[in-house]
Amino acid sequence: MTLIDRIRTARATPWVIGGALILVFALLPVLNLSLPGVLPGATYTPGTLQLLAFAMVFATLALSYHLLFGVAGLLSFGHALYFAVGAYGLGIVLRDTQLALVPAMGVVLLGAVVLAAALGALSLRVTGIAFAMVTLAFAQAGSVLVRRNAAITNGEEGLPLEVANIPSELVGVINTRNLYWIALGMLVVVFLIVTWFERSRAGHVVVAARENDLRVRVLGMTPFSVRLITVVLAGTLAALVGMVYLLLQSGVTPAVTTPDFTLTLLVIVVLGGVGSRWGAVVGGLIYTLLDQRLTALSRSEAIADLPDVLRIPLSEPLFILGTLFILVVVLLPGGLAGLARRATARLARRRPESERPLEEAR
Amino acid sequence: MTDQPVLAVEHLELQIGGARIIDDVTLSVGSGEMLGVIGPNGAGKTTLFNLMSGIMTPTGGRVLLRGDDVTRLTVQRRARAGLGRTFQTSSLFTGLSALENVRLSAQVSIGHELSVLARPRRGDAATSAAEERLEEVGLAHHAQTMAGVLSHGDKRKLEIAMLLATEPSVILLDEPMAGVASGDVPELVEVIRRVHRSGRTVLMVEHHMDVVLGLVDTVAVMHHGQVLAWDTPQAVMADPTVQSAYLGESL
Amino acid sequence: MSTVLLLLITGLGLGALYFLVASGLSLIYGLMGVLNFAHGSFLTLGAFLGWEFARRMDDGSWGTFLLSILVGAIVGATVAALTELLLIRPLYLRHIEQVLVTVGLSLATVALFEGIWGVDPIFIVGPEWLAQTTDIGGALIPNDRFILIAAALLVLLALVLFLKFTRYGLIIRAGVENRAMVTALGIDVRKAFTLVFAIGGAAAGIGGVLASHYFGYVSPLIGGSLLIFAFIVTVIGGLGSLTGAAIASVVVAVLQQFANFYLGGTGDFMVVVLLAVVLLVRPTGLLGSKAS
Amino acid sequence: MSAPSSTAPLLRVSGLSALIDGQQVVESVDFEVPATGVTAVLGRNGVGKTSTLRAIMGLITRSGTVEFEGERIDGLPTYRIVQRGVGYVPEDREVFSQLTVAENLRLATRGGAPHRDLVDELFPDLVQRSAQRAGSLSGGQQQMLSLARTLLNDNRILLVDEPTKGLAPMIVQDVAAALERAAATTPILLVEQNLPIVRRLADTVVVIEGGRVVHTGDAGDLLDDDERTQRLLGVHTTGDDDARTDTEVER
Amino acid sequence: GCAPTASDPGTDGEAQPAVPVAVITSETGPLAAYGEAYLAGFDAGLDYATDGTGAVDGREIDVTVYDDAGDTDTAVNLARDVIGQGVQIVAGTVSSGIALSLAEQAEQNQILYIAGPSAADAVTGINDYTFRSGRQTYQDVATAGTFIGDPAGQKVVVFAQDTAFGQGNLAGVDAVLGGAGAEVEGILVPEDATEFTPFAQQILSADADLVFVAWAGATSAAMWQALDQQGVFDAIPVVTGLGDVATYGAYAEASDQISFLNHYFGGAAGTEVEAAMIERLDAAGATPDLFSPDGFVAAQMVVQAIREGGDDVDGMIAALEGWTFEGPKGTTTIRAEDHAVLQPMFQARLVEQDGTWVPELIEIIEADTVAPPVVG
Ligand SMILES: Nc1ncnc2c1ncn2[C@@H]1O[C@H](COP(=O)(O)OP(=O)(O)OP(=O)(O)O)[C@@H](O)[C@H]1O
Ligand SMILES: Nc1ncnc2c1ncn2[C@@H]1O[C@H](COP(=O)(O)OP(=O)(O)OP(=O)(O)O)[C@@H](O)[C@H]1O
Ligand SMILES: [Mg+2]
Ligand SMILES: [Mg+2]
Repeated sequence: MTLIDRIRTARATPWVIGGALILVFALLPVLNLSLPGVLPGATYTPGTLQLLAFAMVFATLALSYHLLFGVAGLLSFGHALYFAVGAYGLGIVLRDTQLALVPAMGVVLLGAVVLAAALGALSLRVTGIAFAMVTLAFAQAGSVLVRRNAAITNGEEGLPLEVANIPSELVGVINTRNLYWIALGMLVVVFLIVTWFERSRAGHVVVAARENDLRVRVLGMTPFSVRLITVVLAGTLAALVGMVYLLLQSGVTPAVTTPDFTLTLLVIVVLGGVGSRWGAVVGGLIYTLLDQRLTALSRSEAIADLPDVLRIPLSEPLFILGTLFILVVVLLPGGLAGLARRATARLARRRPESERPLEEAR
Repeated sequence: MTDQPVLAVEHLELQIGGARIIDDVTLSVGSGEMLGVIGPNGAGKTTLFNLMSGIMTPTGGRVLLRGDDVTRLTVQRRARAGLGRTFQTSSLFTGLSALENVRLSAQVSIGHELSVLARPRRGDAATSAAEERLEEVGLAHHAQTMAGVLSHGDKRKLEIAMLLATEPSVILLDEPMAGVASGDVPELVEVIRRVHRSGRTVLMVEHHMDVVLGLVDTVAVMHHGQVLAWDTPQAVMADPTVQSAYLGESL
Repeated sequence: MSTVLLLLITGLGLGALYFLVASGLSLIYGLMGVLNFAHGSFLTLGAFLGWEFARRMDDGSWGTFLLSILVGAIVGATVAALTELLLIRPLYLRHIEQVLVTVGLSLATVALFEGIWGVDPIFIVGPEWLAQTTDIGGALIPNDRFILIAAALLVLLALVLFLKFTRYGLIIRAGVENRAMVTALGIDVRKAFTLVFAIGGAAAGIGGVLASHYFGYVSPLIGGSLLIFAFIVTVIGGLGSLTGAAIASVVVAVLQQFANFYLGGTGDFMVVVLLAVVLLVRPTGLLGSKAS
Repeated sequence: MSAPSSTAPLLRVSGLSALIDGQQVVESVDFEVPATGVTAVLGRNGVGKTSTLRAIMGLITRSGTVEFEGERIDGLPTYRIVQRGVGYVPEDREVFSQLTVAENLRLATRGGAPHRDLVDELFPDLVQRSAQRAGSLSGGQQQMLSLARTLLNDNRILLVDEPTKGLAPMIVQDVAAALERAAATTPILLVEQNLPIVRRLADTVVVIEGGRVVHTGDAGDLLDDDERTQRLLGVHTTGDDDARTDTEVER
Repeated sequence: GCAPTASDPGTDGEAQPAVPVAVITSETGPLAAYGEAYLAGFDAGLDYATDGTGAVDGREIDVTVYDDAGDTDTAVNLARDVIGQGVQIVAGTVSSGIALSLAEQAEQNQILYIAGPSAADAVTGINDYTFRSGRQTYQDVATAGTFIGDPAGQKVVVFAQDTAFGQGNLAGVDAVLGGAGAEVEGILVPEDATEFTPFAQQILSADADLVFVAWAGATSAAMWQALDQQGVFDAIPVVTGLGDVATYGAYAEASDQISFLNHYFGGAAGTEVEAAMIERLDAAGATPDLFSPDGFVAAQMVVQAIREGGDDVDGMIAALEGWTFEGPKGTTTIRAEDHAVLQPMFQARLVEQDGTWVPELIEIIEADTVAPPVVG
């Protein structure tokens, strides 16, 4: 099924489901639901809301990475840089100026656009693994700058959020639900932006350029420009996410500037299914919840009593996460989105081959 | 050969590592004319097209499009100036459907193709133009098939549909008939003829001699990077050098 | 100018270490197109098992030292071959996924090593001579640097000979481009792939044991810390070019030494800048031929 | 149905089906290749000719039985099938573009190179270009290399997919002659759109449509029967269609 | 008091409810070993301070341990979770970065936070709600200064990694010894450097009277070897901080040529409280180590806060500010102005015993001698 048809018909159902989900999520802070083992407490408790908001921040960040990797086919090892620009940028502006939150965010976003445009223009001179390495280099340089310039960034110890110019509704554990709603709102808005972009003409061209760069040029279009648009959009969105992250966590540390951080995004996007927006979101939520909750699991009695061969691996959260990831990659091509697609396909009898949506044909 | 050539190359030269792939080639095509380029394998026909369309840069000489020197212009600039081409080995967006392939091409001729705000819709100009083109080359039934999984012959047809959708004024066709089922050849010949008659300038590389002879106004014969002969089909076919260099002994 | 000499020779030693890590990576990446993130884990495991072996023998003898290197090589080759068989092979044709699987493997294995051996570095000793120094033009050069340089040269030589005098290099280069077609020429390409992985793993294992002596400890993070430089070296040297990787190793290490010493500890930064410049000026790297 | 032959067929295909990404592209195909001569597989674009060959080679997942010299080979991996003497020339050339011409040939050599002379004689162009990267060869030169890779070895049967596509008329004659020569000792299963070549080489034809065999029989019988050819292949073999598709090289 | 949530039960008339205490620290991750020592110390301290009852004035202390895995985000999420559940006392964490984030949470939400072995000077005086239970970098540095007698006119080289920790140490030395008239020069090595030979040369050419090495992490073995190989020990006296038991092997050949300043090692203090701590640690199968006192003191502070402050955070703060008590290291004071923990420090050396290196006390440095200046 082509993009156009998809817009019209087949995707109506997901939108309805999506709307319903948003509603449910928006209502969580006023509901008393529990999911023992997954969530630390009932849904109205700050701890749970905090965790969910944190997961949504990552889901949104994964969405912005999806633009690069899933849509434009650009393997970037440096996306963390833009996230860090958002988080650190806002932290520094709030600390060093008297700007209120919203204007401060505006300033930082502008900075992110400029930086993404400049670095994007440079790194897009190369493609493929070379692009990955250049972005890695830029991000690594950013990481070094953050760690070395302690006077500005507070170095290793991380930059705390200066709350003086922030509305008091966004400060403190009692107000977690407000931050939760902000995170949810951001997720929805970014999802819509990403969707719109993918379906815009430019979005189609960037996919085409991923498939066959020369062909795009022979048709009279410039892959460079459209890739640059994508890189800037993805970078700006990542900076936005970084700012909300700063508010939520009341601070930021150099850990978010490392290539490992970008690698996490890659893992999330693949977990969810490369090319799938829903996959990126669900992957982001699941990964973060696992990441945060597995630690609790690995400390549990059940595992402590196991014999060494089982206990040692199982008490390492990263081991479980890594193994899980490997299993998904090897056994579930297309990630969670692929799984869901196969499941629905099985339900609705076999869909004809020609109806494969654009994204999965890679 | 008409007074104002639409596309011309002058003393074109390409050297790669000492080898002269294109050696002092001068050719031109007048408006609405159709030029056939023939020659043995490796004569430099595809390379000539690559130089004309900007995929390769010559080491000497000029490429003129409607009198303007475009030798240093990028591929996309030349394409925007109306120069369209197909590839000898099909070059498609393999992960997109056939319709999507053509629609992207149509988008270019319609404009705003890099717009972030505009979204393609069913029934918009680009889409209906694309559907028409697929119909024209006989691929309508494969509109939703991924281009990458089309059979070889169908890919050739899709190449042509994409080319037509960009509404070029000068067309370079590199072996459009290679791999097309013999039963479908007449139909495609008809498509090319129609395109030509609509006033477009066409250059065509083709090894199917009767296709060439049935269509073109002039024939250029290339050999070892040089133009061996450049004349009417009748004259060229009668030329004994052409016979020995290209056609071989007939049955 | 003994400081310059010291910087140069120790830089050469560090470069040798980078090359030992990068050689296997470059081999696998250059031939198979798989950027092996788990390479650091191969190295770490080689280091740990080499140490486990050495501490069970009479610590400190040359025999033990050499045998522990052999153990490292065997361990590296074995895990690499297993990785190829179990994880890479099923993902035939899915390059990105192959890379991702190695990312997952590196996450999981580092955690596993931490579970088994703990997170703290374990300090080790080798033959007495390694900890001593040799005076070269007034610069006291630690002896283990000579071992590193010798080992790197041997590995480079062995790999170059392997590629030159066997058909495997050819098979794999062709196989990466079009695996099905290689089989259609009557060649079992899978065996060749496993072999290359094993060889890359063996190089990593050797690198691991030597790295542990260079650093003076083994720890689960030892491989990861070297991996990023190995990546950089591989890319600067040019995709798939072993000689390129060797040259790049030395360039990177020496640059790093000098910048660290004379330019206020900007070694890493300069390396990153070098990478960016090389890629922008010459995207295929110093000796790389094919564009990616 | 099959061609009269005293000996048992060398290759017997029965109930062969192939599924690509859930789509049936070959449906229960049956035919036999006798121990001598050329069997041509014909059909329009996208009917499944290439897929049939690939299914026999084990390059796509298939079901049904394929017997070669009386033994089943449908469970074997591709390289085993080739090692038994089944030579394959793919449709899209599939030369290793990063390797040089010499390396391509070296890679293809199985146990010495029994027919190096034949290849050198047939394609002198390749000898001359042995150090050139295959990716920079012209389309036709790549096609030669692809053929050469297979002709180099001793084979018991050849599966050849559109060998003359993209070749200049003169080389087409040479290749046809080479195949004719080879067929004297090694039977050939040939996919070809160039009907004059088919007429010259083939003894038996298998016509495929929609993934199924719709006709099997003597080659001459089919090509002489204008009405049947028109129905099965969409071509007039006689008459004066203005594209004169079948008289390409006969003059 | 400022109860953070509406659902806080407050004080009902019924039997005294348990007091929830959250300990957030690394049980996994790169600093897991520190976390382990801290927790063992905490258990011992709680047992000691409550006389084995685990209760204060009949109120149960309900301690829950959370693993931050060395990750700031995880720690903040956990903190907000427990604060949301009404916990008013949070203790722990071994990394300075995490401690600063938790301090921020403590202030935003007005709860009591007692930082663990995170040495950053910045924790001291950061806000009213944050305390610490261990020593800070300044105290380390000041202890190093005690090795050179009168600093005036002497040249001191600080050899450190170019990190917050290293820079903090350099700044500290400059303040302590530079202030006392010494000439202080820093040789800062990039954090990720792996080759230290040239830097060892640099130390030699600096021609100093004392080298103070501030080093953390796995590269220390290679660093010490480089100093040894280049002959630094023969030329200049070297002082550094003695780390936890696991690092005793890192100095190898150089061990007996280095003078160590020390926060704590098993048996250093010789006090009664220390004996009580070691007894309890032994019983629990743990070894006394560098950060055992940090956990122990944290538990003592928790008990004091609850005993005097009840459920009121301000009351707890008041109970701790200016509190002087006997800790495992000796008499310990929590300075009211900035919550710096004034405590004795130690000079030590490593001696070989049965093939391994063990620390031996040289001298106890009084708390006042090494007291940091008041912040703010
Ligand atoms: N790097 C190179 N070194 C040497 N020769 C080269 C190089 N690149 C291309 N060539 C040669 O240039 C010639 C021109 O090839 P081109 O593709 O233009 O031929 P063509 O006329 O289109 O042939 P065909 O009909 O087979 O498609 C070929 O002989 C090719 O081998
Ligand atoms: N990977 C694939 N997925 C789905 N369909 C495929 C795939 N590959 C081929 N097909 C379909 O299988 C059919 C048969 O293709 P095949 O290449 O065998 O045709 P052919 O007879 O060789 O045609 P041609 O004469 O054009 O070469 C085509 O309709 C094609 O679209
Ligand atoms: Mg050509
Ligand atoms: Mg075919």
